[in-house]
Parts: sequence; C-alpha cells; structure tokens
Amino acid sequence: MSCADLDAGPHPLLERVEVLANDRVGAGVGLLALRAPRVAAAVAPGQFVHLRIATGSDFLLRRPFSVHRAHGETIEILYQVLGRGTRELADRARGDVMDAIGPLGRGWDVPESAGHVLLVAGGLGAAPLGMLAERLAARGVAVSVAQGAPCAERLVARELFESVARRVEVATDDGSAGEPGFVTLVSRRLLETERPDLVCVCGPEPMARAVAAQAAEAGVTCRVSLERLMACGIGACLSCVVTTTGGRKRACVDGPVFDAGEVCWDGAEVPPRH
Amino acid sequence: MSCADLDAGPHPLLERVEVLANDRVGAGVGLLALRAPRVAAAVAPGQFVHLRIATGSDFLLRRPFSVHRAHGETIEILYQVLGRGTRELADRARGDVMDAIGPLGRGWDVPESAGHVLLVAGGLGAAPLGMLAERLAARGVAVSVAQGAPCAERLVARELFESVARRVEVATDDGSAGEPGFVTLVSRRLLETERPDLVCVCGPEPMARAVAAQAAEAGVTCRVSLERLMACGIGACLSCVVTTTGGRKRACVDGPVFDAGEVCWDGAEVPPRH
Amino acid sequence: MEQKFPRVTSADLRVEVAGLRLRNPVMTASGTFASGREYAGFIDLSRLGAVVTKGVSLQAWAGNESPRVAETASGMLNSIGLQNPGVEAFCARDLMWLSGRDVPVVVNVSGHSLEEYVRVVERLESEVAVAAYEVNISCPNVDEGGMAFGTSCAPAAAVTSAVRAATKRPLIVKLSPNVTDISEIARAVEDAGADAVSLVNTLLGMAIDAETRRPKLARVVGGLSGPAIKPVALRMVWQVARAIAVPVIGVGGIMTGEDAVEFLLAGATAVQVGTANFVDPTSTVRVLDGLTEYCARHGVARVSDLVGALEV
Amino acid sequence: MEQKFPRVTSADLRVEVAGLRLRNPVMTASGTFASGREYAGFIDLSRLGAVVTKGVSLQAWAGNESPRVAETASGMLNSIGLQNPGVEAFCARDLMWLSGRDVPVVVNVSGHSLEEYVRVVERLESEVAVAAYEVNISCPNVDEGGMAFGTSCAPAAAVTSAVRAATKRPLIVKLSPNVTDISEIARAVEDAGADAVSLVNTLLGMAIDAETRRPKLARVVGGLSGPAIKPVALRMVWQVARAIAVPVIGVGGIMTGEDAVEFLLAGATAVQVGTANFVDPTSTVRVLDGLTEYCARHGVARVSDLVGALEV
Ligand SMILES: Cc1cc2nc3c(=O)[nH]c(=O)nc-3n(C[C@H](O)[C@H](O)[C@H](O)COP(=O)(O)OP(=O)(O)OC[C@H]3O[C@@H](n4cnc5c(N)ncnc54)[C@H](O)[C@@H]3O)c2cc1C
Ligand SMILES: Cc1cc2nc3c(=O)[nH]c(=O)nc-3n(C[C@H](O)[C@H](O)[C@H](O)COP(=O)(O)OP(=O)(O)OC[C@H]3O[C@@H](n4cnc5c(N)ncnc54)[C@H](O)[C@@H]3O)c2cc1C
Ligand SMILES: Cc1cc2nc3c(=O)[nH]c(=O)nc-3n(C[C@H](O)[C@H](O)[C@H](O)COP(=O)(O)O)c2cc1C
Ligand SMILES: Cc1cc2nc3c(=O)[nH]c(=O)nc-3n(C[C@H](O)[C@H](O)[C@H](O)COP(=O)(O)O)c2cc1C
Ligand code: FES
Ligand code: FES
Repeated sequence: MSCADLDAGPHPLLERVEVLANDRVGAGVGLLALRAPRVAAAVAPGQFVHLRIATGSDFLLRRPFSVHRAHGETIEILYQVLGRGTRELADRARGDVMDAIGPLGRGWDVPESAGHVLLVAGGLGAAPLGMLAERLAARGVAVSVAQGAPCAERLVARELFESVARRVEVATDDGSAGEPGFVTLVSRRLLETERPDLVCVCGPEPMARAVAAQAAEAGVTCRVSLERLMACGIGACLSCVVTTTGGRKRACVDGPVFDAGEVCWDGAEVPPRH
Repeated sequence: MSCADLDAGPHPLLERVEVLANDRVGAGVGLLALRAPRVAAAVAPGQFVHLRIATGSDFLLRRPFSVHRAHGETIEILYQVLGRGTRELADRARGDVMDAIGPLGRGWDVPESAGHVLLVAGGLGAAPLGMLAERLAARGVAVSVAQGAPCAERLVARELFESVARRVEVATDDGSAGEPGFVTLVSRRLLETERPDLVCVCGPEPMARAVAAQAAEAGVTCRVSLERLMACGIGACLSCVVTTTGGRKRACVDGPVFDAGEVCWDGAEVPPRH
Repeated sequence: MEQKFPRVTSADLRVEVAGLRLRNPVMTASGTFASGREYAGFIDLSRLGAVVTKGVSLQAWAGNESPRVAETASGMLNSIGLQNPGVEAFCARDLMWLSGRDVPVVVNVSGHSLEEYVRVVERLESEVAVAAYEVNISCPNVDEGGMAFGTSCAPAAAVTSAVRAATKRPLIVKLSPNVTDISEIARAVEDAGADAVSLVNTLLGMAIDAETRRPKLARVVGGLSGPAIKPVALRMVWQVARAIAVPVIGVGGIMTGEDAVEFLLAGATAVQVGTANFVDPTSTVRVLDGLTEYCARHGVARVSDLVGALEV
Repeated sequence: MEQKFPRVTSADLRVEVAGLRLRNPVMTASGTFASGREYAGFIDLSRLGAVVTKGVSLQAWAGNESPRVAETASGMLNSIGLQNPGVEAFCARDLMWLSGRDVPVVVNVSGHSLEEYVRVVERLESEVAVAAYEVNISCPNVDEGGMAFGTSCAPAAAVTSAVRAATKRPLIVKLSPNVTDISEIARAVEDAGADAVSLVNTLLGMAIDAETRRPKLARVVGGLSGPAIKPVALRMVWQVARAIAVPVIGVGGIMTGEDAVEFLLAGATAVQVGTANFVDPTSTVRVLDGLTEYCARHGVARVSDLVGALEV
C-alpha cells in the first residue's frame, strides 16, 4: 500500500451538528435528524458518523452510527436504545448540539455493471441500507429487499424500502409480520427468484455470515457491513479490526463494508444484546 | 458523649425535590427554588441540604448548599457558579428533579435572651443568614446586618435584609456600593454603635476570623458558619473536620455553625476561588 | 428477550466468608459507613450482609489536616488518615450501638506497629458483638504502618500471623492495590492464617489545583476510590481468586447490583460498598436489590453459583 | 478576579527533554495517534511538541483478538496488543510520511526480548527522521516482554542499557504504573542511561459484561487509560520527579490545558495526550491552546517555570 493509497478519499470532517428532530419510530428505536450540511454533502451510502453524545467524562467515547439517509443539509440516523450512550441520545431534543466526525469509512461500492441489487437487513441493519436503496433506485438499479427483525415493531425503515424497491419481503422471529422465522429464509428465496447481481447485507454477524454463504453458493458477489467496537473511528487506534484474508483490517476506515469473500468469520463480533 | 447525644436531632431525610424556579440574581449567582415539602417543614436557619446535582458518575459527589429561605413547601438556595457542580446546577430548569438530603447540620442557635443580633455576611455568606434574619425579625429580635462583597453585583439578598433588619450597612471591595473596602470595617463600627448581644457570621474564613476577633474584643458572643469540603454530609466520612478546642469536629453534623470561641483557626478552610 | 432459565422469585442469597455465615454478600466498606448509625435513618441495617466499621486503633488518632477530600473524574481522593477515637471509645460507643442492630459486625483494625494491631484485637476479644476482624494493612494515608505492611509479603504475613495468634475469630486481611503483584501478597497472608482477603483498598493518587498551584489535599497524596477504580479492582479480584483458596471479598467502585454481580463473577464471595454511600446513602440496599433482581432475571437459584462463574 | 501578574500575550513554550528541544511541551501518547496521518486533517501537526508513534517491533505483530476495547467510568480499557507492521514497513510508510511534517518524531519501540528492542533501534539508526526513542517496557497487553520488563528494576535497567549502547540519540523509557514503587524503577533506568522517562502507561484492568457473564475484552484484561487514571499518573509523576534528575514526561488522562498544567506543576517537563484524541481529534492543540491561555492569564513568561512549581 503506498502513501497515496492511505491518503485516499477526502478527509473526514469535524462538524457541529444540531438536532432537528428526534422521534420514536419503533420499539426502542429512534430516528434522529441532524442539521449537518458538510457531512450531508459528502456522505456516501454505507458510511457512518462518530457522534459525541455527551461532553462529560462519565462515558468518554464517541458512538458510531450509520447515516441512514441524507438530503439537503440533513442527515438521518436510525438508532436502537441499548446502553448509556443511546439512552442519552434518546433524550436529545430539537436545538441541542453535538459534534460529529464524518463521513467515515468505506460505503457500499456498487459497481456500474450491477443492474439488480438485493439488500438484506437484520434489525437495525436496515440503517445503512436506507440511503443505498434510495440512491440505487434513483440511478435506475432494481432493488429487492429481504428484511428481518425480532417483531413487527422492530421492522424499521420499511416504508422507505417499499417506496423504492421493486420487492420487499419480510420475516419476523415471532411471526408478527411477514413470515415467521429468520430473514435468511427470505434472502435464500430472493437470491433464487430475483437473481441479483450483488447482495448487500447488514445485521447481526451470524446472520450476515449465513447470507454471505448463501450468496457464495449462488455465485453472487456479496458485501457485508460489519460492526466493531470503535474508539477513534478514524483509523488510529486499531480497536476495530476485522480479520480478513488480507490480514487484520480496520472496520472504521477499511470498512465497515467488506467484500464477504475476504472476511474470516472469527466470531469477534460485538456481543448480542437483550 | 453518650449514645443519646449522638442520636440527637431528627434524622435527615432523603427527598426527591423539584425545581420550581432557577434565576440569575447577580454576577454568577443563581437563586434556586425547590419544592421540598419535608425538608422545608423541618429546616432551621443555618442548616443545609446535600444536593445530588447529576446522576452520572462524572462528578460523583453531592454538593452542600445552605437553605437560604424556607416557606410552605419551598426551599430557596442561593448559589455561586464556581465549578462543574454549580455550572450544572445553573442549567437546571423548572420541572427538573434531583434528590436532596436534609436538613443537615446544626444551625444558628440564638438564645432566647438575645434581643439584638448582628449578622455579618461576606459574599455568598449571605445565604445561610437569610432565613435567620427573617425568623429573628418575626420573633421580635432586632437585626442589624453588615454585608460585604467584591462588587455591587455580588451583594445578594440585600432586599431581604433591608426588609427585615433595622439597619443594613454595606462595603464592597471596589466601592461600587456602600463603603469601599472590607466588610470588617462595617462590622467593627456596628459592633460599637449597635451593641448587639450576638454576632452571626458567614463568609470567607479570614473574614469570619477577623469578625470573631472583633466580637471577642467587644465581649460579644459570636457564632460562625464554616465551609469544609464534604463527601457524605451526614457525619460518616470525616472529610469535613474543623479543629476546635474540643478536638476535631465534623462541620456537617457538629456544625456548620460553631461557637467562634471554640474554633482553632488552622487555615484549613476551602481555598478561595477566582 | 429469550428466557434462558426458569424465573425464580427469590434466590438464596446466603454466602459463607471466612467461616462467617452472611444473609447476603453485601457488606459496607470500612471508613465509608462509620459504624452505621448515620445510615440507620436511610436504610434497615439488618438487611445487610455485614457492617464493616471504620478503622480502629489502640489510642485515638487525630487523622490528617484538611482538606481531606478531592473529587476526581468518576472518583474521589481521601486522606482522612484513620481518624478514630481509639478502641476503648469505639467499644463504648460504636460497638454498643451496633450490637443491637441484628447485623454481623466486622471490626476494621489499624495499627502503627505489629504490636498495635495485636493489642487492638486483644482488647476486642472480650466483646461478643464482634463477628470478625478485617485487618487493614493497606491504608495509604498514614505515615507509619498502614500501607507499609501491605506492600510486601514478609510484613503482610507477619501482621497476619501475629493477629492470628491472638484470635480464633474469622480473620480477613485487607489488601492494597498499590503493588506489582497482589496475588503474591494474598498468598502470603493466606499462608499466615487469613480466613479471607478483601480487596482493594484505595489507589494512591493526587490532585492539584492549577489555579492556586497547590495540592488539593493537605497531605498532598491520598486514596482514590469510586467507579474510576472498578476496572483495577475487578482485575485484582480475578487474579487473587485464582491464586488462593480462601474467599475473596471484592471492593472498589461498586455502585449498582450489576457491579456486584461482576465482582462475584470475577471470583469474589462477597462485596463491599464504599464511596457509593456518600453519593446515595441507600446504596447498600440498592446494590442488594439489584443483585436480587439480577438473580431473578437470570434464574440464579443461589447467589453463590455466580462466584467465579465468569466464562473465559 | 485580581490580576496577580502582568499579562503577557505569548509565553515562551519551549522545553528541553532528553536533549530534544521542543517548541512546546505537548506530545502525543503512543498508540493513540498512529503516526499522525489520521489526525492531519483535524490539526496542524507542526504545532505539536512532538509526535510519538505507535509501538514498533522488529517483525509485524498481529495484536490480540477482538473485542479490544471496553468503556469504563471516565476511562477505557484496551488490549490492542501492539499490532504493528514491523519496523521495515514502519520506515517505508509512516516515517517517510512523518518526515515531511515539520515535527520531531519520537519512535516508540517494543520488543518481546531484549535483543528485539536493540534490533529495532539499530534498524532505525539510519533513519534521519527519528528524533528520539521511547522504549516501551510497560505494555500490559502482550504475553512476552512488554510490562514484564517494566515491573522490576533489573530487567528495566537491562533493556535500557542495551538500547543505550545501540544509540546516541535521546532515549526515553516509558514506565508502567503497575508497580509497588515506581521511583525505584525510574532510578534504575536513569542509572542505566535513560535521558528521560515517560509515565504512565496504562493500569492493568478488567471489565465484565454481567448479562453475558463474559469478559468485555477477548484478552480478559487490558490497559486502563483516560481521566479515571489521572490522579494515579499525577501522583507517580510527582514521586518520580523528586527521585531522579533526568526529565519526566507526564501521561495519563490529560484532556485539557489545565490537566497539562497540573502535570507540569507536579514535575513533568512535557506531557503526552492519549485517549483524549479519540474523544476529540483536536485534543492535542486544544491542550496546547489551554496551556498557552493559562500562561497568559497567570503571567507565566516561560512554561518551563511551571515545571515542579507545585507549592506543597
Ligand atoms: C460502523 C457502525 C455503524 C453503526 N450504525 C448503527 C446504527 O445505524 N444504528 C444503531 O442503532 N447502531 C449502530 N451501530 C451500533 C452503535 O454504535 C451501538 O449500538 C452504540 O454505540 C451503543 O452505545 P451505548 O452507549 O448505547 O451502549 P453501551 O453498551 O453503553 O456502549 C458501550 C460501548 O460499546 C460500544 N458498543 C456497544 N454496542 C456496540 C455495537 N453494536 N457496535 C459498536 N459498538 C458498540 C459503544 O460505542 C461504547 O463504546 C453501529 C456501529 C458501528 C461500528
Ligand atoms: C455547609 C455548606 C453550605 C454551603 N452553602 C452554600 C450556599 O448556600 N451557596 C453557595 O453558593 N455555596 C455554598 N457552599 C459551597 C458550595 O458547596 C460549593 O461552592 C460547591 O460545592 C462548589 O461545587 P462545584 O462543583 O461548582 O465546584 P467544584 O470545584 O467543581 O467542586 C469540587 C469539589 O469541591 C467541593 N467544594 C468546592 N468549593 C467548595 C466550598 N466552598 N465549600 C465546600 N465544598 C466545596 C465540591 O462539593 C466538590 O466536592 C456551602 C458549603 C458548605 C460546606
Ligand atoms: C473516606 C474513606 C475512608 C476510608 N477509610 C478506611 C478505613 O478506615 N479502613 C479501610 O480498610 N479502608 C478504608 N477506606 C477504603 C474503603 O473501605 C474501600 O476499600 C475503598 O474506598 C474502595 O472502595 P469504593 O470504591 O467502593 O469506595 C476508606 C475509603 C474512603 C473513601
Ligand atoms: C488504544 C491504545 C493503544 C496504546 N498503545 C501504546 C503503545 O503502542 N505503546 C505505548 O508505549 N503505549 C501505548 N498506549 C498507552 C498510552 O500511550 C498512554 O500511556 C496511556 O493511554 C495513558 O494516557 P491517556 O490516559 O492519556 O490515554 C496505548 C493506549 C491506548 C489507549
Ligand atoms: S476505531 Fe480506531 S482504528 Fe478503527
Ligand atoms: S461530610 Fe462526611 S463527616 Fe462531614
């Protein structure tokens, strides 16, 4: 890798962002709209921002969130309330300011040749796929979506997907919407019936891994967005490494989207939450 | 000291209090009104509450504040913005809740025989004297006040004193109100002209010490309210000790008001702030 | 959301430490709870596993100069210096009061010299209200004795043996975290007859006021406690629990029931709640309630099943 | 409010550490700033006193398994494990890039063995871009070498002597806080030829997820950094500065200019900013600006006048 290579891409920005809206959109899920003109102008689908939710030292680190949508000067973030950071985030109201670093990471990178893309979203994995669905549709690419969640109340961004995709199929663990069971049932079927040129997956790592295997079997290129605990978010600390066939790579700058073929699934994913 | 002795006084309460108002009343000084029915009913002049301003662990400890006034279900606190805790306190708005322990400590203890009391306040030292002035006046005791501050903008609670005291005299360091100079000029004169039966002082420790010396010279009993850094506020941690002729005493339960004669001025006061 | 275990409404919270049978593993940490009297209006003392008293020495100690505390990020420094009225006054006032409270009393013992530790224990032997001793060889706030006994093996073992010879009661030795290898010290006091160890005491720290250019504590250095030190305490409990056979009591930054669970998982048989008492005087019972709730939620039948149950 | 000193608009910020003349005392802490490239879009690197690189070993090291970080109260744990591409790749990529940035480069050196430290330094001797070495004998995250060299005097001195023999360049030795007596180690490395010491590296800690009953780090234990450890770091800097004659570089929880002032007052000649970079990528210059502002406000003509100026 040459120096030029490492310097590639525009440098991420540090931007003071303002809360425009913060609404509950599902069970423990919020949709945050931020005025972030510089990030909004630069962000590509699959990239994320690193948010400083509180300025005290109590919880110190930033929190990474995918940019769900970007329009005009606004970016939207879809978040699930899990721990201290996201609880605090849920308390933010219109007019509050925070700072964000972004846009960060490598996004979905869909080749020009792809005429049909299958998006597979598990739970909050829908977040980084929203903007992708919109942009692909705008560019005339056919989009299909396989979406799963524990229950209907956690099927986020469904309207967005339905408005731009030619087909959206759903599975829920409890059967409260779509098929009862895992999203992998749906993704397997859509891989067969829709014959996409590319699969883009985001969700819990075991699910992403299973979809990657389905895609490999079907001979379809697959990209996965992976989550790792991140301290710096900009490539400096090496806390977010993903083991790949090309060695350990940093999810924050070399990912979060990886080619599924290069990922060594080593079970190092973020532990599941309850 | 017997067990009964140590158990003396009603046990302090842990009360969930609600902000009724929080207004700026001087340079860096705020007046906080709290709905605190149980503390309000029990508090005596000179006692304080130990407030938990934030619930994170960033700054961990409670902050002690004198009860400036109490009426009905409300207590008022006069505070100066100094560090993290008081900055945070200044951000609290109507409807916010916190928890308070109180009422704490031994208050002013004015003997029945006292017909005329001189209050000497330096800066925020006015805080624990407000309620005392009101209650003494209500009980028919003559009240005189010597008040000092760095500048006119820091002469807090002046209207309260003027409404109940028969004489209020003022000094400011910069001469922006009253006499230019220290409050000790005024207290010395009032000690001579008013001939009080008791002097009650609160302010920076060097000032309190000087007034105590003036009172001793004039042969007048003097009580001082002392500040110490306090962790527990209830007598358990021994962080707040004051050296007295009777050994080390805890400012939080044996004080904060002490008989000036028993205080060994050992220079252990809270360092002055800028 | 899935329920791994059958839901139980009340776990068996009893634990045995150093031969002491405790109704639950939540104790107070020495020096943060006085002798309990100040907290008796906030909580029911008889709900606690045990009360550990403030350190007691032979004669009265005056402690250090003020200021004695300073706040730090997620923690505090103290340099109280074991101020206490001496063992005689302690028996007359504190023990007498505590003996009526239906809670086991662990007396925390301090000394400037090996002989002093022994003499304090000798004096306490006749007091029936004493359930156990916790020997503090780890106080960073006194010049002689204190931590000096706790930072190398030989003196730690010597104090332990001497006290051991003076009593048959349960003997807990409280260890200092300010050492290179705490397991080594733990093994030394175990070999010398300790029935349990408690750890950690405070980390030696310092705070400076940049504006006045002076240390925030009159004594310059003091002991760091609170959530800031929890990761260090947890690591040491884990190391020591694997190094010795006698029980470990975990202390350091415990604020919630979940914190207590973490210490149990790391290998502690019981826990002590310290600085948290200053933040919230009901902390001890809050920790206990949180622990009980955790057991119910996770279907833990006996809290002792959590001890050392970390899956590594 | 009163103005004790005449107001000066710009203090002389220069300091000399280990023979290095720095334009100001604010350096980066190893492993938190990579080689600066990631921060170059946020700050002007040439404003810094020095850049200290991530630890470099002879061959590439893969580091530890994930998860490698966990957040704690006012701090974080890491168990990166010195992942680095080896000294050859470091020279080709990082040093080459850094050499054009008008900032002194301090290379942080790691090794599994005494020989490895020496060979890394030998390889770097031919690189003109290297201003100084910082020898890391205090990493808690590797099994061999690392902290094992930094927790007793003899190995600490041996590594220092061996590296000393290999270079005439300024030699800084980075000390571990996980020791009983850090002054003793500092004296040993001073006697063995260190031109300065930096302290502290991270405190060994641990975090547990009570819900999953698993350690939060794959490696179980890791290094604690951030504001939580500042009181311990400050105390150690103060102790070491009084124990040795060579300069001390202070590290641990520095987030603001005021924090840096505290370390200088305690006796540090320069400071390093670590974890703060993750929180705010402009932290280094923010600390520098805060320090400058403090000097102006307090009429400090030379920042070096603050070094050891604590009034005790
Ligand atoms: C590139 C990337 C994009 C993400 N996009 C989204 C999104 O669009 N919507 C969303 O809801 N979540 C997203 N996450 C996960 C999100 O960052 C975590 O849920 C969040 O940080 C949890 O913070 P907390 O304080 O509530 O939890 P806590 O448990 O208190 O967090 C403690 C620490 O763990 C980290 N952490 C906890 N869970 C995760 C996780 N799943 N992934 C990474 N770090 C974690 C936190 O950052 C923090 O350092 C993303 C993660 C990454 C790496
Ligand atoms: C009995 C008593 C009554 C008080 N009454 C009042 C009052 O009515 N109005 C008012 O404005 N202030 C009062 N104070 C002082 C007030 O407690 C401090 O100004 C306040 O705690 C500062 O907190 P901070 O977080 O802003 O400052 P920080 O500097 O961030 O506080 C750091 C630590 O120092 C302690 N501290 C700082 N200054 C003082 C001080 N002067 N006295 C005691 N502890 C201090 C804090 O409690 C905290 O633990 C009183 C203090 C005591 C002991
Ligand atoms: C104010 C204060 C006083 C203390 N006094 C003692 C003591 O007398 N004897 C002792 O063994 N430990 C003493 N300790 C240490 C605590 O018992 C405990 O080990 C330490 O504070 C860590 O726990 P924490 O983080 O829960 O506070 C004291 C701690 C504090 C904060
Ligand atoms: C993620 C991370 C990686 C680190 N890597 C190194 C390293 O390679 N070499 C080293 O000497 N110190 C390393 N350290 C220690 C820091 O340089 C510093 O000593 C420590 O973090 C304390 O400072 P802080 O509180 O400002 O972070 C690392 C620290 C962190 C947080
Ligand atoms: S989060 Fe720091 S390198 Fe990726
Ligand atoms: S503040 Fe704890 S004893 Fe007074």
